[in-house]
Amino acid sequence: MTLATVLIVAAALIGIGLYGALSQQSFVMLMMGLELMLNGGLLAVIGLWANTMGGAPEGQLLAIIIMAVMAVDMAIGFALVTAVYRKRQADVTESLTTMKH
Amino acid sequence: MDLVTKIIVICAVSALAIFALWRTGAKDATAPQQLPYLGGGTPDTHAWQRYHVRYYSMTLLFIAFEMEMMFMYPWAVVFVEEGGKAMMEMGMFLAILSIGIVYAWREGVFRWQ
Amino acid sequence: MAVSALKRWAGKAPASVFVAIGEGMRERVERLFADPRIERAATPRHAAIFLIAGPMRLEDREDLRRLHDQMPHPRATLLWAAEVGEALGDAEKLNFTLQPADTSRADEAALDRLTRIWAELSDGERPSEPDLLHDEPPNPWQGIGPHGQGGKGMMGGTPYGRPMAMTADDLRDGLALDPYTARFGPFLPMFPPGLLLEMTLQGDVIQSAKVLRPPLPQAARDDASAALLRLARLLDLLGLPVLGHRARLAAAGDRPSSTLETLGRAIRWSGSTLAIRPGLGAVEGQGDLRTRFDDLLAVTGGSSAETRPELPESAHLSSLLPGLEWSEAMLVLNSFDDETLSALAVVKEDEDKDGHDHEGSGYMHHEHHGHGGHQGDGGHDHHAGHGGGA
Amino acid sequence: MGLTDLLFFALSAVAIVSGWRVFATDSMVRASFLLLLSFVAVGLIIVMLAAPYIGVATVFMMAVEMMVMALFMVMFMMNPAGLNPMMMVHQHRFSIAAGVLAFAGLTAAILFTSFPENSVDPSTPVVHDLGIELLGPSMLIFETAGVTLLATMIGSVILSSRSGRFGMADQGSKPPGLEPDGEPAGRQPEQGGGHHHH
Amino acid sequence: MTTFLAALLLILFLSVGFAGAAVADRAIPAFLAGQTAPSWRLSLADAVRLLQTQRIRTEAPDALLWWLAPALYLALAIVGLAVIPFGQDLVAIPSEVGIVVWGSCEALTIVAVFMFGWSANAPLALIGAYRYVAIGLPAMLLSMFVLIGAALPAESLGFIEIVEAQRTVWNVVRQPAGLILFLMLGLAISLRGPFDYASPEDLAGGVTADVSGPGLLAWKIARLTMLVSVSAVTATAFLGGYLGPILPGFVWLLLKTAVVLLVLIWAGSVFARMPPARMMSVIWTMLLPLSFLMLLVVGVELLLWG
Repeated sequence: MTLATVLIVAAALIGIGLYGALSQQSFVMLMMGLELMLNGGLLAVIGLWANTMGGAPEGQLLAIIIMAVMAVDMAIGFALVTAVYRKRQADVTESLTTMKH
Repeated sequence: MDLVTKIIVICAVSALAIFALWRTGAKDATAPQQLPYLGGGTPDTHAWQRYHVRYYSMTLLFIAFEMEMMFMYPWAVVFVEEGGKAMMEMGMFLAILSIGIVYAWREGVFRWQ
Repeated sequence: MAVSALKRWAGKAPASVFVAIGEGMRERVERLFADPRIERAATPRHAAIFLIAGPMRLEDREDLRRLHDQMPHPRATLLWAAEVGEALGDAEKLNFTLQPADTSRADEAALDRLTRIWAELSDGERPSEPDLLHDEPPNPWQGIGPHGQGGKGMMGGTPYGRPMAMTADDLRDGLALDPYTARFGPFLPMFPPGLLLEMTLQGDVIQSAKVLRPPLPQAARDDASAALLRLARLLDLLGLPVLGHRARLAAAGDRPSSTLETLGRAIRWSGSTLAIRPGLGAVEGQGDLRTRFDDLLAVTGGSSAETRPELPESAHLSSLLPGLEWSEAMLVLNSFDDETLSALAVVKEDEDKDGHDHEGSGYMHHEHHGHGGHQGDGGHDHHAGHGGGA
Repeated sequence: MGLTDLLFFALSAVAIVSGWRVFATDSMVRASFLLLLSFVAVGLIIVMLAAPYIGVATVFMMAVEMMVMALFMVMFMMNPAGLNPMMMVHQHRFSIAAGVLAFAGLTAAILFTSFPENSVDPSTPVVHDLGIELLGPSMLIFETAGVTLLATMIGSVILSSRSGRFGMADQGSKPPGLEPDGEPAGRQPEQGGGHHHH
Repeated sequence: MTTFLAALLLILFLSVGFAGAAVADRAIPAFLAGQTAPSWRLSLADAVRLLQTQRIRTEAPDALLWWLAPALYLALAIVGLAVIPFGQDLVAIPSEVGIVVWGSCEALTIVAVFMFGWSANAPLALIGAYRYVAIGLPAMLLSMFVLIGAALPAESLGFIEIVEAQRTVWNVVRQPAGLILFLMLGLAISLRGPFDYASPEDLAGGVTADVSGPGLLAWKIARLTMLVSVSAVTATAFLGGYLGPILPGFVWLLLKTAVVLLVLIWAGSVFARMPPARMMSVIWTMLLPLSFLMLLVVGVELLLWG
């Protein structure tokens, strides 16, 4: 378990997340892609913190901030999905292109 | 490290035990046995569908509010050491979040939509 | 060796009985289950013995067969003063003549028979009963879609034997999600026996309810005892089976006022009144659920059950239930006395205003109606073709 | 290869495979819980990296977030249980290429960078240090997070609930007039508000 | 060596606690209902009966999640118990973040119950599962606040330190309402009585309505184990855990756990269940502010006399 292997695992998670975020048609699945990318980011941050920062608390704080970003992203994302569904009865990204009536 | 190994061991042992238990009664169920239980009646469609979760706004409020736990655990550890300052800062933090709850309550989020 | 020891152990368990209550048998059956040798199962999945008590209507027989088949093996059936023809195969019958003086002896005979059936079943002496219905899915599905799942496209076909739901409007909220239409009853334990409702749910809020079969008539004899049994049912629904059991014991035996008083105090302390929303299930002349519950509670204080004025003409379950959550609706259903309930649950002929069927063109996803019209919309999603089940 | 490495590789495999399966499974509930499994595996790796608090808290937070995710997935996806298998993707090849490219680029960057070696001492009181940091130097970040969360709470309530201040969102909510029975205040929408279906 | 001893004690605690819970689970309701106490054999006989019954699958169930749900539930109960110390150094999983581990167990329990109700592809089970999530999520929030209140005087998130900090005064004195809130969580997490929103009577058993035989048995076992586990956590966080004179710590913990367990079973049979919507609103608007208040009280007390 060296720093390089941890970071490569994180990179793999980010790659899969990017694929999901780009390819999925529905909002909710798109958000899963985003979450997976943040997951990789979290792992990378903690890996770097544990191996290069000598335990400086800012690294942990950054991890907490990433988690807060996830929470905010989910709450606002789902609220938007609900609002769009209420108007459009659809949850796919294409439906937004006609949003301007 | 130690924690991870032991948790994995506990999960594996319970999964195996439950799986063994679960498999004991496995005999193929016939089609009439598989009908969902409705007291004798029959359904039109599958039960799996776009289920109308009546409390969806509450869950959104919840995931935002729950983030505060992440800050509170480390705070609890240093509370005695930091004393009044810790009290003030967390008081402020919780007060800010409580505004959100009061707002949501006023908007009727805690009723079923 | 080990297997037979296990079987002996299983025989010591109380017999788990799922019961379908017929005409005039509700009170007797409820008192029967005060005995610790038998246990009332909430669903046939938990039961080993299917008890059919009392006369049944012709049209209930198919449902009884379905319930029978839903039980796991080993299983057995006992027909207690039931007349169901050949619908249940050659199930064991126990008949008695309805002499008012004999009831306790007849009940004892039924208990004996149930425990004996369970002993034989757990020993393996009595073979488990085979299915009554044909072993075929409600709809053909094998191998239509590209993955053999029985449907084309996302919402089409009948995957695994059933169609998928399509969107419909909602009573409370602007989100048009999927409705779930099904026939609930006639022998759900929390329903009055015999009541068959076709309900459409979204989430757990009832969107529409239609009475297909009225509840089976029950003999109302002793007013206080009937009130206590009704109270017991409500207590069960409120998550207080212990107090419900005490109310049932009080209904069966003689009632010293001290026992009733302790029971009344326990019920008040349980916070059950707080658990009922004021104004819930209000019917003109009958008060709301809270007043009805308080009236029942007053019986424990010694006052007799009040008689209520006549129901208004318009009161009906199809207008009372929609808009309620499932838990509230079950409380409302169980809060009426038998007479009022049968007046509320009259079968109305053809309320399907625009009964056109989507059978052919159905299961389209983007199928919405304007926002606003609600009440009749349940009819849109009713697929008459699947009513028969198996 | 010791037990630590073995555990690490097993957990990484779980994290990556379940992360990939999220986009390959038909059932939305399974997809959410697979993502949760990926998070749990990452959380356990983080515990092994001498950050027990962050690791366990990741599991704690993500369990509820993925639970909520599952609720919304079932609510808004047609065919939520995948009874009819489906594939709802666009620009598929491009996305695969982008994902692979991102992975390859990042891996190359990792392999060609030399990171400073400064490991965390296992005896460091990490949770305690984090608390001191939160209340001391990073106090502003902490309180800003509070305000951000408040904004999120209010925003999500406004966006998701049906009834705004001026009526039902889906029936074209109109503000009241400036005088009794007058025209609604504010700019008029061109036609009828939100009554358009497709 | 101590780890090995702690693991043995964990198994002993689990078996004794589980057996006691199984008997008490039948005896106390029977006693409250005014019946004679049933024999201890009944619980075992019932288990054997379920073991020999056929397990029925429904139409197109999610077979994997269906058995994983009780397995997860059981594993969470055991992990939750394993972070509890049986003595000063006797803990199966020593962790400096014990209450966060327990919090994760609570959070994942909601997932397990939802999975179980979802998998059957049946309406009553589905409604039960969704209802449980509505109550489980905010109830978990409450328990976390009161546990943080217990962690304040200990200056640590580990259970050993939390117990040691109670040598002067038990946490139940510091935050009496906290104990009550935590007992509510105990009811919710072990699916009983007024907080059993997953398998209520008005849904004919809810999440278990379409489960038969060994499947039902597995669920019941997991549920009772969770009851033991949550009782032990309550005893540790509020009643001084293994602290006590003369007797060894393990016995003290067992006794305190038994008391909490009896209280939970009693409370599960004498309080009425509110409709889920009303309960959700009560938790957010009344109980959550109460838990803030308890935290404030503990904080002020520590500032003044700590």
